[in-house]
Amino acid sequence: MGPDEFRGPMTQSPAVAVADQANTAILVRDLHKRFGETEVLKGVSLTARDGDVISLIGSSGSGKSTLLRCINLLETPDEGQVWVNGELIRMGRDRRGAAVPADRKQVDRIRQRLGMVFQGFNLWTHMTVLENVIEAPVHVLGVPRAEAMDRAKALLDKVGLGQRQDYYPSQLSGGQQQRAAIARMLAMQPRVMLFDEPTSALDPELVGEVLRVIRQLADEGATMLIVTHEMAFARDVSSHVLFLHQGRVEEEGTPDEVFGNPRSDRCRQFLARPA
Amino acid sequence: MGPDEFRGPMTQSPAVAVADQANTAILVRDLHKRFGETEVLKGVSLTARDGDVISLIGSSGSGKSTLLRCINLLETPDEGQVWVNGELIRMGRDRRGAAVPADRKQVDRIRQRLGMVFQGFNLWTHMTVLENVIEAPVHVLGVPRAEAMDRAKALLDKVGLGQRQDYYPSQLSGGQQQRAAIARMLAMQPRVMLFDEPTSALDPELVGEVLRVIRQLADEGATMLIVTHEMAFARDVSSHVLFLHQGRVEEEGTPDEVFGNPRSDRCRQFLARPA
Amino acid sequence: AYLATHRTPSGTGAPTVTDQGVPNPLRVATEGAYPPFNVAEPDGTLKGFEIDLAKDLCRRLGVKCEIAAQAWDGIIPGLQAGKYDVILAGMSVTEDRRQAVDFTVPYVVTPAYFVAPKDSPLTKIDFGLQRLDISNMDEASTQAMDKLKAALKGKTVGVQVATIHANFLDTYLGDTVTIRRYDTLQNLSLDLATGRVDAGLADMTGWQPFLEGTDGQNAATFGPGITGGLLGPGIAAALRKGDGRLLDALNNAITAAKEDGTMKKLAEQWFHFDASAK
Amino acid sequence: MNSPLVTALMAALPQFVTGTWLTVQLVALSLLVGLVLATLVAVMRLSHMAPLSWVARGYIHVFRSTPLLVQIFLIYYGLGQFDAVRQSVLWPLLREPYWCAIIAFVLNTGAYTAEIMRGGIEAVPHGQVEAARACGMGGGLLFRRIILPQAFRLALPAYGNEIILMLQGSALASTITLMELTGVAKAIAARTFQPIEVFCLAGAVYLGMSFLITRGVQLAERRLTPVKR
Amino acid sequence: MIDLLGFGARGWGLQLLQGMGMTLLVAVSAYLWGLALGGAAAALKLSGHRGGRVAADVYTTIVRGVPSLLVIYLLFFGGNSAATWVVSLLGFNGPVELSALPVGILAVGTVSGAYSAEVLRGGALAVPHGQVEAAKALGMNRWLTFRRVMLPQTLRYALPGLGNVWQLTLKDTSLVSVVALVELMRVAYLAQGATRQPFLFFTTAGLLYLALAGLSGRLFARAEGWAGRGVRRAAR
Ligand SMILES: Nc1ncnc2c1ncn2[C@@H]1O[C@H](COP(=O)(O)OP(=O)(O)OP(=O)(O)O)[C@@H](O)[C@H]1O
Ligand SMILES: Nc1ncnc2c1ncn2[C@@H]1O[C@H](COP(=O)(O)OP(=O)(O)OP(=O)(O)O)[C@@H](O)[C@H]1O
Ligand SMILES: [Mg+2]
Ligand SMILES: [Mg+2]
Repeated sequence: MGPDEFRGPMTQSPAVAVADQANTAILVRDLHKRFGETEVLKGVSLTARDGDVISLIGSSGSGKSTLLRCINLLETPDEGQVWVNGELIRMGRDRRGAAVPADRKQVDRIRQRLGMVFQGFNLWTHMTVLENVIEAPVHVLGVPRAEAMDRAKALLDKVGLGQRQDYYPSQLSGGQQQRAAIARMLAMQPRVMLFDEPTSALDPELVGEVLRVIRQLADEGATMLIVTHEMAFARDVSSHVLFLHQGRVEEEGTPDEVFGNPRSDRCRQFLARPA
Repeated sequence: MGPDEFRGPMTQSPAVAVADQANTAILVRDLHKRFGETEVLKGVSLTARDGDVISLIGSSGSGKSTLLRCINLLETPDEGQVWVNGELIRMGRDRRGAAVPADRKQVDRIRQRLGMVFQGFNLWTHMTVLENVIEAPVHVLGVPRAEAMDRAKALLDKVGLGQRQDYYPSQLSGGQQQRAAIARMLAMQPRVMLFDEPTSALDPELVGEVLRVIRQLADEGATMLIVTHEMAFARDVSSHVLFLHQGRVEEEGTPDEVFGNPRSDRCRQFLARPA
Repeated sequence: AYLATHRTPSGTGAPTVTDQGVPNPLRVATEGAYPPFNVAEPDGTLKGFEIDLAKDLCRRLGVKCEIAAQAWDGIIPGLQAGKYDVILAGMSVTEDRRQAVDFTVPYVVTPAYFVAPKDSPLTKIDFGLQRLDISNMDEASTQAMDKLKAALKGKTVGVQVATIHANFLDTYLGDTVTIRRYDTLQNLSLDLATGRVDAGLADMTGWQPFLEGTDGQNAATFGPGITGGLLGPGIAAALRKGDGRLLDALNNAITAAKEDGTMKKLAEQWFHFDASAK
Repeated sequence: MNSPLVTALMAALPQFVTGTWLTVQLVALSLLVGLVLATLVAVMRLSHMAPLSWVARGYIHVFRSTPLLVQIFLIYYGLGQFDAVRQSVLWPLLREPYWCAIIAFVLNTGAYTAEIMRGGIEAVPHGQVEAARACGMGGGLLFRRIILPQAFRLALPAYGNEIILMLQGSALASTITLMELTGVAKAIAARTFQPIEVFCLAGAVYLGMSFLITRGVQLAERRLTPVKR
Repeated sequence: MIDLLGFGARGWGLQLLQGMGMTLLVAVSAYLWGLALGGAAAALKLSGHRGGRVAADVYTTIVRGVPSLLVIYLLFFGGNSAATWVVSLLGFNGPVELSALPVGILAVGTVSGAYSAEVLRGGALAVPHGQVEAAKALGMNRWLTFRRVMLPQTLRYALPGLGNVWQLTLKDTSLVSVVALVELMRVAYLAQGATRQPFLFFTTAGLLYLALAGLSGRLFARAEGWAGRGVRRAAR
């Protein structure tokens, strides 16, 4: 997409129309990201309103994780804009011309409202599960320790880790780590949540649990972006589905639209396989 | 299970009947594994004949990964026996009374015939994808470098990573890492393969690919043990299914038996959820 | 309770200066590990020839003495930094050192001697001469020097690093012997005993403790006692440059000590022979 | 330029050069042998065979916690005290200050480096090792191909320290009559009694060498870091 | 001969103990000061800030590059001159003498810090990137991320190297003898000079260092155990 095409698609997109509306949780506009020579995101736009649950599907390497990571600035987008709760994340350039966040404080502040569950979990290895969960509430939000503790325990019970709260991450099974990571994020009570394959290590039973939790959160008005490979899950959980292909949004719509009646060939082919 | 019950279930199990048969790829007998106080495996037995594809299902934390890791001695079982290709892995005790392999050489030798794909991939971070794949064939099996290279490239093409062969693991997406890990294992051409959730980071399309590869390998006589959370995949791929629950084999049989008509309550409950 | 007697700021109050320009108390630095010139006692006090000398000089100057031990490496920088006023530390006068400090008249001068194991053929040679003054090379001296060169040819000779004796070896025997430089005379003595060096060169006051001790029973001096020339006028006290009035006062005191026999008495007491400069 | 000092320094220049060369020799040789020794000791230290581990621990403890000066002194002067040593076949070697210095330095750097290597080895994520074991790699192969490269990378900054420390430590060779750079500088300083100036000059040479070392280590770090995670 | 080590009139025991006390005092203070300095330098080196990085590089390169003795000379004698000069500006004259102990500590610590900096930097680089990302994603700012995640994990990787630096500092204290502080090595030197028993006293000094190092080694092993909590060891 050349620079002159920039205005074209953007003004047509529903994203811009709601850019300033109060209930836009996340707005991404024409995001580009390169790693060296290869352009991984080639102009991605998306809008998530409060209470939306958006599933990102797409083949491996299509840029789903990169997109999530760009939204909370773990990767710096080369071009494009990210709004969170109507607030634009200001970008600047460093001396070598690479894009960098202009205001670290702003980024830190925004990240407090943006939860993320990583594909690789990234639990802190020097802390027990419980410590992992109370860490950010206590030190970032300033929640009193005792209170954070109570809430953490409740959360851990909810994800079935009540028994494991004093284990170190290295002593947990894959699924237990994933659940701990989810609990850690939920403990921050973020308004917007980014999930990178939150059920990849979970058995069907637990997937059902997570599904329930996500629905409940959505009902309470939280906004979620979920990268997933489980089409059934995506269909069940989401209000919107985005199909990413080679760094572009190839298809987007309600689950029924995307799964029931995909317009693009690539998407149809992708979904044709047995899920 | 007390020690006096030991003989009972074992002699009835089909495992023992075939213990000495030449075509038994893996035979596990009454395996126990404790981490500190908690007993994670409470006497697991299983038999895999040449060409068998056995799926291990079960809820998170039920001990599936631990079982696989015990088979190639990455965890040392506290009790029980493991035969690989009719060869018993000899165990001894160290001075503190903990179980240890009696003969490290034997373990190394057996591991050469036993491939494993880890839940966390564990690609070597200081090598490119290609280097990861040729490493063991060249240095363990003594395959000439050029030959290993050709085979590696073919394998990487097969899993769709031909383009990425000179990337370092840290530059890969989750699914790409998983595929690289699969290629790395396949490059050793092991007779027996242990897969720990080999499709957790893969999209449905790629899951289909992996399914095809596994079927082909099984046809060629390879034996596979696959831990998976994808019931559809398990049903499609396996000749046998084991349902693990709290460190015990709760149910076992052909996919049709286990999925179609589970006998135990726990298994029925586990499968009841939408897959 | 440090071994070094620190100047305690709370002690005597501000130092004063006497009419002759001598600071009171007079702060003296010594090394503390060079017997019998100066050596530390287990109780932290210092003793030795130079300690007694310093006390005597201070008495003559009518000031109090503060003697402190200071590691050799920092001894001249410390003087220059004003941490003390004078060094009495077995320091030989050399031209090089004159660049950095002023010296009083020498108070000790002893000839330099070679030492070798008693069973070494070196100790059997007759050089036909007791003293060799290199500033005055007559025929006998020249002959003795040639004999020395011939005897030592190809041998390994040890010497303390950066001393007048090292200078002597460099100048006169540099191309005939292999020179090993030791940071202390004591280490040289050890290697004489193990046979790593064939001979060593130092002055008699330096050899004294070794030859008198058990380790030195198998060693002996040989050849003439060497003096003069670049071996310098002897051992003297060092002062900061330009401290003229103190220099004069100390020179007078040292001369007085020589004249009334104190110097000789002290030398005989500590060195067991009269090493005092005349 | 005030002349006496300058002339003295100029006159000493050849000595400086030979001194520097001797320093380079001592350091390079000791580091090379020391690295091999250290790798061995680190492996012993982590070995599950108790006697091996204890020998390694003992060695590391003794050589890491006593001053290098004492080590050199005891190896050179101390060993020479024993008749048995003087009669032994090793005496031609131990007689020479050069080899005594090398022995002392190797033993010293071996102990420090072993500890650094241990840190590196322990920092290699366990999954990396398990993946190798699962391929049937064991023993030397696993160590050489997987653990060592990663451990070395992790230990490199600390090892850079050790190289520089060895350079500094080599100064102590002058106590056993080896006239390396510091020995030369001390000799000249003691003669001229301008220690600051002379040591500044020697310092500059040391600084130059350390700079090269730091640069070398930086380069190696960059070479061995595939990409930032 | 042993009575030379005793506490009697001929014995150097008390002196040796006092020297050991001085060694310990200087070493501990210098090490802590060095850790602070080294931590700051390592942080600067890893920061994106160019000026800071260069400053830290200059510090570690120069201080590690020149012999420690020289650093101490410069800080002590240079420090005296500087202080004299400053005081003369204020209208007083006469040489000013800085107290030897703080200057000695400062000097040894400055050297120690340069080495700590490299070890800490290495440790920080060994921390997996994901650990920091998780902290960022939870809205931790840099300081918090540093304090709660980087620091504990950096220590885990850096402790063996920091142990080395401690040993080094312990022995570097012997350099303060040039500023007339009497530490263990200096006592040993004086004693052997007085008694002509170098082996006795150097061996004793060595053993005393060994004892100090043994004690501190325990502490470091404890610290490593603490810092390594949650670490999984690979099977064999
Ligand atoms: N090193 C350890 N120390 C203590 N407990 C451990 C350790 N490793 C695993 N466990 C416990 O053992 C149990 C089984 O773990 P395992 O990894 O085998 O589960 P799993 O069946 O693979 O689960 P998942 O599907 O979540 O990967 C878990 O409850 C886990 O907490
Ligand atoms: N640091 C990097 N350097 C170079 N290329 C990178 C880097 N990180 C990611 N990539 C490439 O970017 C592409 C997109 O990666 P991303 O992780 O976003 O994929 P994904 O859609 O999440 O895939 P998956 O479903 O497999 O996790 C991949 O092809 C990957 O190789
Ligand atoms: Mg991804
Ligand atoms: Mg698992």
